[in-house]
Amino acid sequence: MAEIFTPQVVNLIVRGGLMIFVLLTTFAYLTYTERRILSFFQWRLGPNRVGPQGLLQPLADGVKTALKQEMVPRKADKVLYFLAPTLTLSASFTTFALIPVGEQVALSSVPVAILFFLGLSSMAAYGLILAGWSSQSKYPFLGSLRTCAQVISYELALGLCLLVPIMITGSLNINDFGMMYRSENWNWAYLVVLAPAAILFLISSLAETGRTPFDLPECEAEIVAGYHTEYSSMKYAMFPMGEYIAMVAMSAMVVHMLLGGYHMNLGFVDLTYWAGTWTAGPPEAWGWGAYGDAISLTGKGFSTTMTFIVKLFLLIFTFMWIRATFPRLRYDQLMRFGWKWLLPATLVLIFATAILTAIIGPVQAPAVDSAAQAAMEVTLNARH
Amino acid sequence: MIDMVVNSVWLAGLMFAIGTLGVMIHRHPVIIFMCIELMLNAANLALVAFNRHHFSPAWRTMDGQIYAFLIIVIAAAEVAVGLAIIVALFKHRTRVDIDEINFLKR
Amino acid sequence: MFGYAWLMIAFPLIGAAINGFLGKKINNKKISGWLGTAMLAGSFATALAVFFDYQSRGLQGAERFVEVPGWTWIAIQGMSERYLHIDFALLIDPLSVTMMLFITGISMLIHMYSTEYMSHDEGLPRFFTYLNLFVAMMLILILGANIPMMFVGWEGVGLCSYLLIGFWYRNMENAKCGMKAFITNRVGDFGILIGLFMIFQQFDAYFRMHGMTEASALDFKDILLNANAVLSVMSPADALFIALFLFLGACGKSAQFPLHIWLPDAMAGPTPVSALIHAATMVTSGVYMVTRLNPVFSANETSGFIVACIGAGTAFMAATIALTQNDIKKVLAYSTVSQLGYMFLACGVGAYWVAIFHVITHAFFKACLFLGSGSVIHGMHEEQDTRHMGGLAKYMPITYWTFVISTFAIAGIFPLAGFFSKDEILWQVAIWDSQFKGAASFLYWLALFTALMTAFYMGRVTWKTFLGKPRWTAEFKKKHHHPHESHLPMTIPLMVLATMAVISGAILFTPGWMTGGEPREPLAHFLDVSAGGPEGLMLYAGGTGAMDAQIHGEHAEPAHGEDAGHGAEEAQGDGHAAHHEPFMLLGGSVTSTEMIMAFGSVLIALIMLILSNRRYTGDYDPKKKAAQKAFGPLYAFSYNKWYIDEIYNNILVRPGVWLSSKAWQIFDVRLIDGIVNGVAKVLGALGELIRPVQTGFVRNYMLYLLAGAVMFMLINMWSYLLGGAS
Amino acid sequence: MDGQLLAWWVLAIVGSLSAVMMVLSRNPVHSVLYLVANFLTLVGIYFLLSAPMMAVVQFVVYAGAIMILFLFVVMFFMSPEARRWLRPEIKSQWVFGTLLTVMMLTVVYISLFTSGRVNQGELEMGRPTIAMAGAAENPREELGHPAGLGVRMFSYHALPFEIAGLLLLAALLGAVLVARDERSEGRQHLAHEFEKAEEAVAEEVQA
Repeated sequence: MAEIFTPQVVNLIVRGGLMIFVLLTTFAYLTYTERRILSFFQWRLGPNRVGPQGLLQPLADGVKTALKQEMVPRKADKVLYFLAPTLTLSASFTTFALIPVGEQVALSSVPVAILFFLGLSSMAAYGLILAGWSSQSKYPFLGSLRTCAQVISYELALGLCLLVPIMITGSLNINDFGMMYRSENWNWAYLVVLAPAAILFLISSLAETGRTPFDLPECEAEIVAGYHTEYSSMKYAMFPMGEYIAMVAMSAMVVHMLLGGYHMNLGFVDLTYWAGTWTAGPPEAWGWGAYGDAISLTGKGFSTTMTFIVKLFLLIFTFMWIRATFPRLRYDQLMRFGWKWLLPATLVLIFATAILTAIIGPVQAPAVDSAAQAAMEVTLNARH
Repeated sequence: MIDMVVNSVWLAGLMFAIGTLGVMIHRHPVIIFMCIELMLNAANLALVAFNRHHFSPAWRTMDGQIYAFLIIVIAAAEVAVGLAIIVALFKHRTRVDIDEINFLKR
Repeated sequence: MFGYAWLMIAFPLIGAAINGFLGKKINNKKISGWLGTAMLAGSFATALAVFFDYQSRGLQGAERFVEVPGWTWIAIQGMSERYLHIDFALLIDPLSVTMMLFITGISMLIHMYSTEYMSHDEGLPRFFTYLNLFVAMMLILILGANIPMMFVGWEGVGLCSYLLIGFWYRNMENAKCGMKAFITNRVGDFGILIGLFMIFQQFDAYFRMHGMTEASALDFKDILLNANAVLSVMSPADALFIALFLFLGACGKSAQFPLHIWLPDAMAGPTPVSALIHAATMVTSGVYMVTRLNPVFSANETSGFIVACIGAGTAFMAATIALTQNDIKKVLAYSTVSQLGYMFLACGVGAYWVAIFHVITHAFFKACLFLGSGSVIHGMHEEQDTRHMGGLAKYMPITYWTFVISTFAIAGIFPLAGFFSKDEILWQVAIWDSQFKGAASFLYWLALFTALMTAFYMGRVTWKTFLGKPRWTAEFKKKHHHPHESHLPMTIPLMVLATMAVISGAILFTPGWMTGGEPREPLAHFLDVSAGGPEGLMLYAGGTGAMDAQIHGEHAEPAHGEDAGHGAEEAQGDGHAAHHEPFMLLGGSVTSTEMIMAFGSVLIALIMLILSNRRYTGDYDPKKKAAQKAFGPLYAFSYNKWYIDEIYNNILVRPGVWLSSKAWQIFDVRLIDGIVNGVAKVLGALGELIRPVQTGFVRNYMLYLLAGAVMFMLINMWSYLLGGAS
Repeated sequence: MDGQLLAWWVLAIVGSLSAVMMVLSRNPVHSVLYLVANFLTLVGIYFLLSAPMMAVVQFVVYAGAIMILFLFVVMFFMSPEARRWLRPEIKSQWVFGTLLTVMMLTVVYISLFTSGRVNQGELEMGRPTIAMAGAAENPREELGHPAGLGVRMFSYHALPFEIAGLLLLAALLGAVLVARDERSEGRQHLAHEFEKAEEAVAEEVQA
């Protein structure tokens, strides 16, 4: 049994645990942040009672939700009823495993990460649909039907937007998007297609995660609370949890697409590794041995991660800003927008990208193949 | 590792048989459709396994996987049309039973 | 090198495309017409540029064949290492340059004429589409670098001719005339195809045998460069058959004796078409083809003699018919047939450049005559019968004078173009040195007699139309009072062509008795390699020295001929003076003989013109039917065109119709329909038998499907296991 | 037995069971989910067979897109009364179907078994294993590498690829045409045809 817990496996477990912890905390404080920001926008105070400036509010909310009475509808399809929130949450968490947050700071390096990303976002949709159906009640059912149609419609635009950086870098690996922003590869002409692609991606990710102005699956005025009307207690909390984490994941994707990922290339100067120069040396120097790789938030890893997190929060703030600003769409407007405007626009973008890459050429990063090769080795070597 | 490849072909055969059985005995057109999908996937599995079996440094073939991709494309097209037909049927008859779609005979 | 020569073909094609696809959209006859004309002007300008370019380069010997590469057209991998490779390429050589110059020039003039002539016709854009397409096809025919390309052009002009003859297709008669032309030409195509196949077979075999992997048996350049060598080893019978089959094709296209019947009927088309296609250009493509492949015809004296006989015979026959026709265009049509006969006569006696010379001069004066007749028809409001004309000279002076000039030219009056070319043909016949020398003198007298008749019937039609008392129909008088002269776009081409009919002959050739020494023959020099017969080909076969040795024998010094052009001059010049021993009139020298013969023919022509003038002016009245009474059966024989149409009808057409109807009744109705219906019946019965299997339940079908699949698998496994066991 | 093979067996057993359950399940929604489970195990098996691209496509296209469509359609028409008309299958169909399926499986397995025996020596002797295949100089030459697959797809298999694209377009248009709204004219016409057919059937039944 001992050989199962090789350094790599321990490394993965530790990193995974760390990620789950960080994400849960992030979720908790994102709810708090969102409430504060919304109240700021709406000229009111927001939660400010529990702890200094209400900072302990998420903790209190968590305890309250966990201790609430759990109610299950009698006619519900029990298995699916329990399965649905789990599916949503785990899909969201897994999504994050694919996204690198700093150089060498990632849970995995899958050569086809972007496709996995898309697949997982539709896996999350299963959860929402099944939640509505398994409740065997009218409003959740309608909510889940809406979710289903909405997710199918906007997933297309989502995937097509991602094609733009894929075409530029020639890789399906998110890590390689960073290569695009290295100063030796960067070309300002990329912005011509990357910026609209990222904005369209942002719009469709709003729809994909069901956030305002596309939060029709849980439209209070029409269908009470949509697919999670019949849910309560912790099982209910898992839905917003999944939604928030999906939002973070989508924001991270936009950061990778448009905002330079974990790089800090300002065009004339590349500040990517500026912080790494003064932090401590490599993890091995700390005496942790091979296990030290588990927390490699040092050197390059530290500075790049910090860069990434700053950009990420900028994006998340944008999400919240949009929620505070825009009214909700009508359902037919949503469909018309998705099919008749968003999808054609992304197709045009792809043509433009093809022309652009034909003119100035795609990124010729030697690392593109080596990263893919590393990932291949993981999948291939594991067999022996 | 040869075990896994050969076993995959056996598994493909089994899945295909299960799908066939489903097509035979079900009345709900959507389920029949799903069984056909299962059969297609069994074929895909066999193709991928064969590709893995025949791949060698001398002959770096990926044809099996490419055929599998094309099968997926065809399956997608089939699903789009098939489900559209079923939806159209649903709109006209409250009950959907594969045995009731026999205008040609009548 | 001459890459821009493609423009020549591109211009009319573009014009055809624009008029064909957008003609209805444009919906403006002026634009359509002048667009077509402008395209031809561009084409003509390109042709001039090619000509001057070609001249200025001073190419010699084999270099005079310039292939302009296009693109690969057909590439077939054969069984052996050699394979068929045909390019879509142009061949710029003296012959094609000569042809393209007058084709584009005359086409341009006729396009210009048509803008006015067709201005009242609804289908004007269609007309210009066909006309432009025709010119493009004609240029492909003459410029094509290989046999398939020439064939494309050959069929293309045939198609355009068909389309234009039946231009007014709503009239059943016109459509029938188009079909007649098309079908008659198919007979000729059968001949030319076999001839071309035989050429390919013979030359390809030779190239294979000698390992000439680069040479192509379809390429004119390769064929001509190796023609002497190949023909020297070819069996005489093969050479004869190749020549005769090719000549059959030429007969079809150029309206020679067995296949001449379509040309007079082709006058159903608009008059500019008759001028362009059925007088000036397309009908001469037969002469072009014979000249292009002249080594094949020169190889065997028998074939040359047959060509000459057919040519002279056709010339005579057509002239006799033309004597009695009343339709102005019919007369001109038979006159065309007759003149084409002259050209073939020249080809037959091996004087290819003279044939081309006559092609050119004839193109000018015959185009002028046709356009003049068109102008008359236009002025007389669609009246074509000369019996109802007369006295038009007063109302249509320009048409009258150009018509008269052209008439004099065709009659061979000194110093107009026809005199030079026709007399040179007669002279070449006279001096033809071959085993058929005796018969050739008969041909000479026949041709001379034809020239006599030519002068008479041309005078007849001219005076009948323009002089004498007006014999217009009462209806015409009531409606239009009197004919009117045509507008400038129609008269300018007439004047230009008439000018050319005057000067072109003297420019291109002056016989020896006029210069007082060596004849001046720029055209012959220019055409040396393309139309010089076997001697011309020798210009590049072994260099000038070898050729001189062959011809002069005694003084073979390499230094003698510095350039091939000079050598050619020698060859042609000697052809006149020293080496042939023609019959001598009055025991005089060659020069005086030629002069006397020339004066004789001019005198005859003048007498005939004056005679016809006497006969058809003054108190001439067609109602008296004087000629009919005087000549009786001979008149009827001529008037009914020697009854050839009737003979064909009875011998070929009726049995054909009878046979096809029988074939339809027996094979189609009984056999084929019977089989088809029988199969259907059997299958229907089978279907009734199997019908119960179709339950309509999808799951049942699935079961059948699976059962079938399992059955196949079992069979497969069975054989597999058996195979594995053994 | 190493980890890889163990994982394969787990996936295979789960996959087969979910396939069987899909066929046996009386609730179409459950059937759909069982099929999704089956497809997810296939994703794992593809990874084990060193076809990562195939696995991901299976994941995105089948599990992610096609099955959601199925779920949508099934749910859309799974009214509570639907249970009533979902009759049990006909006995004869069960009997013959099972019989034929078993026959087919037997034939396939016998063929597989014999061919496996025939080729066993070859397999163990000379056929290069993936360990040897893994050592390509260019990673694009690896089995199942997306870039290599792409290159092959757009070069050797360009024509099938184009045809597949055309097929998808045709299917798209066909689906739109077939499932179009009833308000459009063609649909009304079709509805009329259906009605006429049903009337005819009713008359026939009465007679």
